[in-house]
Amino acid sequence: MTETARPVPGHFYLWSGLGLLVAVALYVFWQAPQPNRTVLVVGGYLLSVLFYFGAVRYPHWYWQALVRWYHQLGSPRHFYRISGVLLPYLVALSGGLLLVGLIWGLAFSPPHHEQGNSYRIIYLHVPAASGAMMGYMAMGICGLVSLVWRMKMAEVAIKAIAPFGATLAAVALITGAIWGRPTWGTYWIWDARLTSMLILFFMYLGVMGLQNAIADPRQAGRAASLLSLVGIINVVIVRYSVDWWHSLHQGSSMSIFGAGGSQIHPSMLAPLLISMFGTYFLFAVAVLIRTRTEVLWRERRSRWVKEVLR
Amino acid sequence: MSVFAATLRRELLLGLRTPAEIINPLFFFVVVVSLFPLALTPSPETLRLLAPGVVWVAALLAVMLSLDSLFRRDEECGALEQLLVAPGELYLPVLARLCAHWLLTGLPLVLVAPLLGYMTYLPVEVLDTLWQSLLLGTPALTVIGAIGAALTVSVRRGGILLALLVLPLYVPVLVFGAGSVGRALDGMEVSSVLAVLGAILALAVSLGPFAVALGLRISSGD
Amino acid sequence: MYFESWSALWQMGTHGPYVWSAFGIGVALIAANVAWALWHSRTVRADLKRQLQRQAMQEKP
Amino acid sequence: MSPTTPTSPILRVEQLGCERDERILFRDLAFQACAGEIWQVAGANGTGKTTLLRILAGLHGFHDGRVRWQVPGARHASAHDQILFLGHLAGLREELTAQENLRWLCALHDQPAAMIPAALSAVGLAGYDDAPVATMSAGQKRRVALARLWLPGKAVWILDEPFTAIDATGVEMIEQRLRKQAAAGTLVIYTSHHRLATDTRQIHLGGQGA
Repeated sequence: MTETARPVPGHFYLWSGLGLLVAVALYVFWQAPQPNRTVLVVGGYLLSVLFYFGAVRYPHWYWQALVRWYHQLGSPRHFYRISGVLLPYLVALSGGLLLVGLIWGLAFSPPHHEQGNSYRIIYLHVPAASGAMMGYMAMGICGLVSLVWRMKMAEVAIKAIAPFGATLAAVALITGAIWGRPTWGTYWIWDARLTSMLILFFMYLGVMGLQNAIADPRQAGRAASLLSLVGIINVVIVRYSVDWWHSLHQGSSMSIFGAGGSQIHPSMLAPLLISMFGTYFLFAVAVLIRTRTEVLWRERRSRWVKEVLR
Repeated sequence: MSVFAATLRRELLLGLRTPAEIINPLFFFVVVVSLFPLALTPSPETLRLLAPGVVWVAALLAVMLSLDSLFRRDEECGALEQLLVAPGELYLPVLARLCAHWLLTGLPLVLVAPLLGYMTYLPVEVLDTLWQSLLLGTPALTVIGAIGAALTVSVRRGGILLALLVLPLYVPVLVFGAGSVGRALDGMEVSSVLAVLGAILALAVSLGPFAVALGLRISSGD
Repeated sequence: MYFESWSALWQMGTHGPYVWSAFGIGVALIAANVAWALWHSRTVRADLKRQLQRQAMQEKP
Repeated sequence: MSPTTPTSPILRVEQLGCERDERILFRDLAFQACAGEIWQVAGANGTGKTTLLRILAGLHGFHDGRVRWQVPGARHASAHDQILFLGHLAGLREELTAQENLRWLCALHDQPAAMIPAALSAVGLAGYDDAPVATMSAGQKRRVALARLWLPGKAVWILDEPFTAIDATGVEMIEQRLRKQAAAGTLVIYTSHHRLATDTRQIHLGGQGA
């Protein structure tokens, strides 16, 4: 296996990063009311070229990079070092994106043709809701990793994700309720999305409760891993079941964008996407801070922690 | 004797020697459902409308409350660690234990439910859907709840925690279970909804015991 | 800016109280969460440092 | 599998370490045990004797280092099917009789249920087959659990405080059983403050190391 011994060339990261950017750009334009065909065609071409170089021609680079990241992330010491380098950039990125997205959404984007200005709440509500959802998915994946490979870092990550995810779910619920008052005339309505979010909030509380109830940190971590893995299956089924339940009773639906997401105007969509990405990065910041704290505590007897603290 | 049969036999024996464990959930179920007319109204129209939800929520809580002692007794006397050091997969003994638990606590609920449905003015045609949905739903509730019971077995006073863990996991079963009865009440077809309940049951029975076994191992410190 | 004046931005037609209270509560909650994480990180570091110093003191004599 | 000579170890413990509740129980523990040996795990209270036995039995997974079993005839690397583990809890349900409790344990652990009456009479409980465990004294309960030592099929015995609540004649009887089985090739690892009369190897926990 001489191939795997070859180091990952720097331009591999460049190619992959460019591919990701192009994918995001395509996603944004796809949401536009009349997608610019030229952009789609050129973008698709670029994407396929990148994919060819990245995944078809040199697939072992991807594999190698994955294996390397996995090992570095799995080692508390490497994780602490890498996350320390990454953290300032993430803070700047999330702060910048959130500032731009929220101010743009609050002050610069046009009002909704039916809801007027109250719709501006979605610039916080939607990012919080999707962040809470993604957070639980991330927790479930960490749970799988921790149970299958007994990776300590994944247990720590679950403990770090839960508080922020629960906060985001609470924010989504509160902002949704306040948005409901001018829109439906009541603070609470058993809308499908709000109900799913409420259950997601309870599931976060369950993971945190289990973590706190078990004294041994390793045991608590593994128990939370199993619960979040079971929970991830539940999240999916809850979503379908609540949708079905909602259609059964024909309640009002929280459709901000009208039927189907495609009708939103780009001038409204752009700030929403920006604040969504800002929220994701902020999630990463919060998780990294908590993970670093927990790693220091758990590894307090090792030499590297003593060196870090000196 | 095979592990499955031996475990089933043991659990059934244990259940029959401690009849309170069988009767209490059933009693709870009946009492809770009969509280609703007192709390709301004895009017048949209102009660009929609420009956699917009332009966289902009461059944769900009865199953959940019966689960707290599912593994605790064995944990206290050391039989649980004998189960965990046994050679071979834990799937079969765990499944046998859940089967026995459902036979002793879930099945009586299914059998009594038509009576309670009748007392809450459900039309006789709907009673069929009621017991069918409970027949499919309560075993799923037992299996899903057992995951929570396994994870909290080492936690002292884990009852409230168990509820916090398990109730969100019960949402899909409750929605489709009570929903099927509600649809029957509206005169719509229910076989598709019962099929979904069956799918949830199949998922729970095929994967659930693995999760329960893993939860028990985690609780013992592995 | 879409709004003509700062007061128009503040009032947002009649929806000002809803929008601003939602943003206020939401941002405050998220900020509080991050601040709590930072505070916890600080206390843990301080604790560990103190422990290390105590150990060093014990080893010296 | 290569034939195992009597002297080749069937249990290898390497750099075993465990901490619990912020306290290091033991560290860098290493020993090798062969078939036919009797090992006593000694140490003061709270030095991790029970934890060590639970790790060896595969019940406790949060430890450093490795435990490797090479038991002839074991179906899995964990050697679960060859290990008899008796914890400090008897593992008996009070509502069931001695016979019913043992029958379930036999089914679970691939041991012959037909020999239960003989095993019960061997521990001095002849005629107690159908007595509910709830009606028994602490010593009798322990004897029911120890009756499994008279059932065949296990090459390794891991016993946590087997002599608790047992009277002097009972201790003598169990000692004889341990000696006899060890001579027949069973590896016995037990914790107790009681030292057997025969040649036992010792693991000291707490301070001195292995």
